Amino acid sequence: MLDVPKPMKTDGLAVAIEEKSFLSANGRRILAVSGLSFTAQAGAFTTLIGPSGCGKTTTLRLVLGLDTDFRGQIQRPAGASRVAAVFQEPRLLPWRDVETNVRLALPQALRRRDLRPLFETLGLSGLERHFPAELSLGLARRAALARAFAIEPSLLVLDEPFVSLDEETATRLRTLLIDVWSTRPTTALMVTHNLREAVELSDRIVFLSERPAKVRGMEDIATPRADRDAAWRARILERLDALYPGVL
Amino acid sequence: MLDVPKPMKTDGLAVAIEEKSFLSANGRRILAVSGLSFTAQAGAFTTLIGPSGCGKTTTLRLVLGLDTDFRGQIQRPAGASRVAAVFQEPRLLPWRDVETNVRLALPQALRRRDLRPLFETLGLSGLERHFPAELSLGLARRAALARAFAIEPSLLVLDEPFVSLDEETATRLRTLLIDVWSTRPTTALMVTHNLREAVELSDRIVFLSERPAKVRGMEDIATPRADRDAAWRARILERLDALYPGVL
Amino acid sequence: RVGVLKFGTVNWELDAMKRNGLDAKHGISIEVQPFAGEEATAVALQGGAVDMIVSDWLWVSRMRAEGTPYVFAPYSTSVGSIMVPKDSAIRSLGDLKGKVLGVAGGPLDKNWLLIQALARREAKIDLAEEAEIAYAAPPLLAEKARQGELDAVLIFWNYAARLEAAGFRELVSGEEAAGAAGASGPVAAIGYVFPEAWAREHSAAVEGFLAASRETKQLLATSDSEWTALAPLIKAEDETTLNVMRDRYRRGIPHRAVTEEVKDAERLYRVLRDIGGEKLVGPGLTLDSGTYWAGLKNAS
Amino acid sequence: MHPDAGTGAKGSLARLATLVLSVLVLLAVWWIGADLAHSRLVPTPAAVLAAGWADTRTGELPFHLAMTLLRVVAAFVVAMAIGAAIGIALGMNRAANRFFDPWLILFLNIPALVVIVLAYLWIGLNETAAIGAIAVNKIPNVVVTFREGARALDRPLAEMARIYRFGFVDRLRHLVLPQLQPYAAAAARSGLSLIWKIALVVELLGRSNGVGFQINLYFSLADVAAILAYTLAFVAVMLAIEILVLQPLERRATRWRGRHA
Amino acid sequence: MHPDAGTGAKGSLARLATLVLSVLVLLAVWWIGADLAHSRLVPTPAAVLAAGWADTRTGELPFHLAMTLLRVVAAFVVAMAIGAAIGIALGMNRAANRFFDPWLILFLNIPALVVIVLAYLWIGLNETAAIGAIAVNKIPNVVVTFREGARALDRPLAEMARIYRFGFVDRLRHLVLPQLQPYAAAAARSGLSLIWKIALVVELLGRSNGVGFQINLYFSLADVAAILAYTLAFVAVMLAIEILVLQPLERRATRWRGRHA
Ligand SMILES: Nc1ncnc2c1ncn2[C@@H]1O[C@H](COP(=O)(O)OP(=O)(O)OP(=O)(O)O)[C@@H](O)[C@H]1O
Ligand SMILES: Nc1ncnc2c1ncn2[C@@H]1O[C@H](COP(=O)(O)OP(=O)(O)OP(=O)(O)O)[C@@H](O)[C@H]1O
Ligand SMILES: [Mg+2]
Ligand SMILES: [Mg+2]
Repeated sequence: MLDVPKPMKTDGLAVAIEEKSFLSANGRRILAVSGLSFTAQAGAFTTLIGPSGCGKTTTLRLVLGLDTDFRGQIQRPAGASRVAAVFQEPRLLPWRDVETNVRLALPQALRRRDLRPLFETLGLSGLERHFPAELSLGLARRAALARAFAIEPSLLVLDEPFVSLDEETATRLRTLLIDVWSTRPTTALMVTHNLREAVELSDRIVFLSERPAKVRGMEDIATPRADRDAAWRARILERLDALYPGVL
Repeated sequence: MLDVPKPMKTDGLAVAIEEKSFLSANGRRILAVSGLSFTAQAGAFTTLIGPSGCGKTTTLRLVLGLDTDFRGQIQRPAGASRVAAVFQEPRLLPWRDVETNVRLALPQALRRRDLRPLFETLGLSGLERHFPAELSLGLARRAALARAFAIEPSLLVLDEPFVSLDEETATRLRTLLIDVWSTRPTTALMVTHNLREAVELSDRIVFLSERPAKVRGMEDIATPRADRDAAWRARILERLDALYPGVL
Repeated sequence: RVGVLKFGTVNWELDAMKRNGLDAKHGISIEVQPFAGEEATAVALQGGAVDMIVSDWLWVSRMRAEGTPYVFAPYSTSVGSIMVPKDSAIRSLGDLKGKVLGVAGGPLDKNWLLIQALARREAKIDLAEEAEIAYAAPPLLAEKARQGELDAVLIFWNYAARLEAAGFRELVSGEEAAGAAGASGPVAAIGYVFPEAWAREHSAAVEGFLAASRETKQLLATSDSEWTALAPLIKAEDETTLNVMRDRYRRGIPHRAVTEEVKDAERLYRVLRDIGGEKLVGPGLTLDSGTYWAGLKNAS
Repeated sequence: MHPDAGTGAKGSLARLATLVLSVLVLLAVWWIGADLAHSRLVPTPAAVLAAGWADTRTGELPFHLAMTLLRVVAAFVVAMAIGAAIGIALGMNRAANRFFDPWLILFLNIPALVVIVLAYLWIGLNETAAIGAIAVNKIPNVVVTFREGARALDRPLAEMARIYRFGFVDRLRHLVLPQLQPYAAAAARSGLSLIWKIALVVELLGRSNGVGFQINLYFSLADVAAILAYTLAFVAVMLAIEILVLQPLERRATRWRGRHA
Repeated sequence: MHPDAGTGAKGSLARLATLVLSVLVLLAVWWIGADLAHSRLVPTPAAVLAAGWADTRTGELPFHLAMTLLRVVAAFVVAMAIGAAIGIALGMNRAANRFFDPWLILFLNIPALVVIVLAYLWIGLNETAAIGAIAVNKIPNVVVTFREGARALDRPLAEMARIYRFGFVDRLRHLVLPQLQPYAAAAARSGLSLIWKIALVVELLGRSNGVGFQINLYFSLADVAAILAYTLAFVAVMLAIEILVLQPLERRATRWRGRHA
């Protein structure tokens, strides 16, 4: 018997997906998510970790409302008027330059804001007038991050945002992410394969099983981010590695 | 004065790029590579590491002969008749299923070979008849790897092949890569941001500078792969971190 | 092989000819190749797909002047007329001033030029300038005339006949205009056209055909029952239309000696050259002397 | 969410229902319009049906329709094959395109009339000339469409094919043609209709059969009902081709876009 | 590697050189062909030039050309605007497309003659009818092309635009239209030529001026040189539009594809 998850009460994000399956073009039905249920506190940073192909992107798409063909319920944060998403690929408009790509995402109120500091931090200065095809993949990903950060979202969804970046750049961007996330009350939901990253950023980590995705375990991290030093990180990584072997 | 690199003698790969620049659509000229020169022994595994946007992909494209508009010389391994490339994006034909995508790359002699063991190891079993749009990004990358491995190349070029994969899968695929690489004499050139990965796989690591890319340093690793255990790895990583801060 | 319009009058004649065995009687066999447009028959003749078509002498003269020797044998004197609704206030060409006049056949239509000459002489008006001219395809003009969008319409005789049956009257006919331009009688405007060389080689067949044609015309001129047999080809809506068509056809049967025809044609040619210019008649200054089929001896 | 988007029996049924509904509404609109106009020139569906039936019983309509269809099909095959080849070549080769562009514009804009007359005069009044003239009229349009498609080809995939040494046939079949599918669909659809329209003119100018020949006859008799009868007979054939050939082909060719596409 | 691919002064010069060369070769081919054929029906370039010059001096050619161009431009604007709107709507909405597909096929295949005659009969023998008839003839083709384009729109980008709440205008301008650019280019190029061809028929059937009117006149006089003179005058205008308007626009619109595209 399937353990049907019940939607939980929260003013944050409540995900309760009974079943999500795809009908592939060759006629096969693929069960991507089955009985996945978790909550994310409003204003908290939640991370999903799971094996490749287990259904993480599918889950994010359901959360974003891009796919409504599933059984279950998703309750989005109250007043999540502005949603930003960093997809697994950059998804920039190839025929518009970097700055236009970012500005187009801005709501009218922010349309004319000064984007230079943001581009500066992301290492995109001087590339504002470039087309996406003229960027390296890492630069394109950063442009996609710029777009998400610029709109000051109340719900921020990130699908492996820091791959294809060197460690130095990635560290800088993680700091920026926490800055953006903490200046305003933002509910963040991120997918990553990098447990170090998850530990550094998250309030809660949700571990997913192989496909069909369901929750394998959940860890809340209460330590303030300022106190998460190298020693603390080594400790917690060790503990998580023991609990969820194979993830590190 | 520019220090013009001289092409070196080797029957492997000798790269000596004096200058590679792009003319962007907005009329600006961008210097991507300037005075980059290194060699890769025939049959050896060479890795490039450098910051995002420094010119790594550009260099690989020059090596592959996809771009011939540069100053300098590139000598490819003698008899490198079969070249395989794993691009930074999967680059699968969206209108052909996974198996067809792989088979199309096979030379006539191999066209009918049994691909099942390969798909099995890559975790693609059962997805042979699926279209790329029905794969997760990680699965699509694995299909691209399958294509490269299947043709038994003599020159193998990999651009960040293991991102978007969970650690467990990535480890399995690295093992597979070393298998494929070692069964036949294959010259491999890989780009990665992951120093751990580089240390585990390479005979030589070439560290690149910020754009325009030039060689910042080069490390040869003589230790046989079988002896590269966790302790060894910790040691060498520490040493490299000291030499090239910011990479780890 | 004769190229004809499927619903043209020529087809009626050939049909009657074959039905009564007149072709066999004169030792010829006819293969009728129907076309949908007049241009098509011209293309067919030039492309050698048919031996004979029906066209006008001006075209023949022009082709001859430009080096393609076709010859002409009169077929019918019927030309177009200006038709106005029966109760129209337009009584003469002069009344057309400021009115909308539909013209079939384009600005270089022979008939239209002659009528312009007539108007200039009689009513002292330049129709092309002082009336509002609408050139358009004949079926469209006929329809527009019925709808009342046009005050008058200059249209080919078969359409004119249908309009007449529908309650229109003739304001001025092409024959009148030709007469005014100096013709001494009804001039055959259209006729059988064929390559001269071919005709010389097959002169017996051409003679036989023309004789058969004359005999058929005779038959159609006298026998009403023949017309009943032709009704499906004519596609007349009703009895009245069929009768008007018949009367008009009979009126158009040429009956003059070919020498007179040539003389009149030469006269008209000069008039046309004056109005239409080289554009219309081609490089020839006068009617090309060989235009009319030399072996022609008009019976009646 | 889109039950009607499925394939298989249920999908076919839904498609059929929509088709019937669509045609019925179209007929209704026409009928009401014709009744309101109340003119011999705007016949009702019934009048058109009667006219069509009259000519079907004499065998004329099927005969002329068949003749026209033969010409349309022959010219279509020729025009698509030649046009696609030239279009792809021009789209992939800048220099050739630059050079031949003025020629293309010339051929695009030569009036059908001129081509047809010249073809009849040079080749003769025969089927070859007729079909050739139709094809020559259509080829430049096919070229233009395929050229745009070839210009927009995906570069990363082309590079991949180069690295993996795709042969010419594989490249064409698996790389280029699938990308040109929408362009081919556009060229085929508007192509069939354009070819049919040119065929009408070709038949008018020099054939003794075919729908164009008939329509012109009825035009000179101002018989709109008969004209529409012939037109609709052809449209019915096109609709059948669309539903029985083009759409299934297209569904197969675009399966990869996913079922919501 | 591709010095001729550049923009700017050097690129323009190279383009001009190719253009001149292309036209010269075309003329040479024609001249030799005409000399070989040696027929009044295949005039040499000189004969055509003479015919064109004769009518230019009388002012006829410019006048009729201008009349036709006005009609072509007006009909083009109307047809592209309406056709693109309908095409995009159908391409993006499966249900509507399913329903209206038979209608589209009907309108695609109604012979030009029928539309033109009906337009003249209903609206009257005037410009509105003429331009309307041309536009109605062309609209279905534009619809078909844009519909294919809209069907092939990129889904991931559309999702991105949805998440970031692009307004209707932004969505159209920055998301949809750039993707439809090649389809628009194909529709515009073959559109202009198709419209011009229909304009010829429209003018032939019921206008008292325009190139179609003139060509018909010369056709009845079997004056091929004059027909070609009018044709080439129009082709020259189209070539000018192509080089001075379409190509620069296109170069701007496809800059992002990189200079080797
Ligand atoms: N076609 C192009 N036109 C203009 N600039 C380009 C073009 N291609 C690459 N560049 C620029 O060249 C530089 C090097 O790009 P490249 O793709 O080689 O980087 P990379 O080292 O692979 O980076 P990443 O790790 O992010 O993939 C970048 O600054 C990029 O913006
Ligand atoms: N449109 C689709 N049709 C059929 N199957 C699909 C479709 N989209 C996704 N899938 C399948 O659903 C499963 C989950 O895909 P998803 O993209 O959510 O994985 P993921 O967890 O994001 O993996 P990765 O880490 O590789 O990105 C995969 O097995 C994939 O093949
Ligand atoms: Mg994913
Ligand atoms: Mg790169």
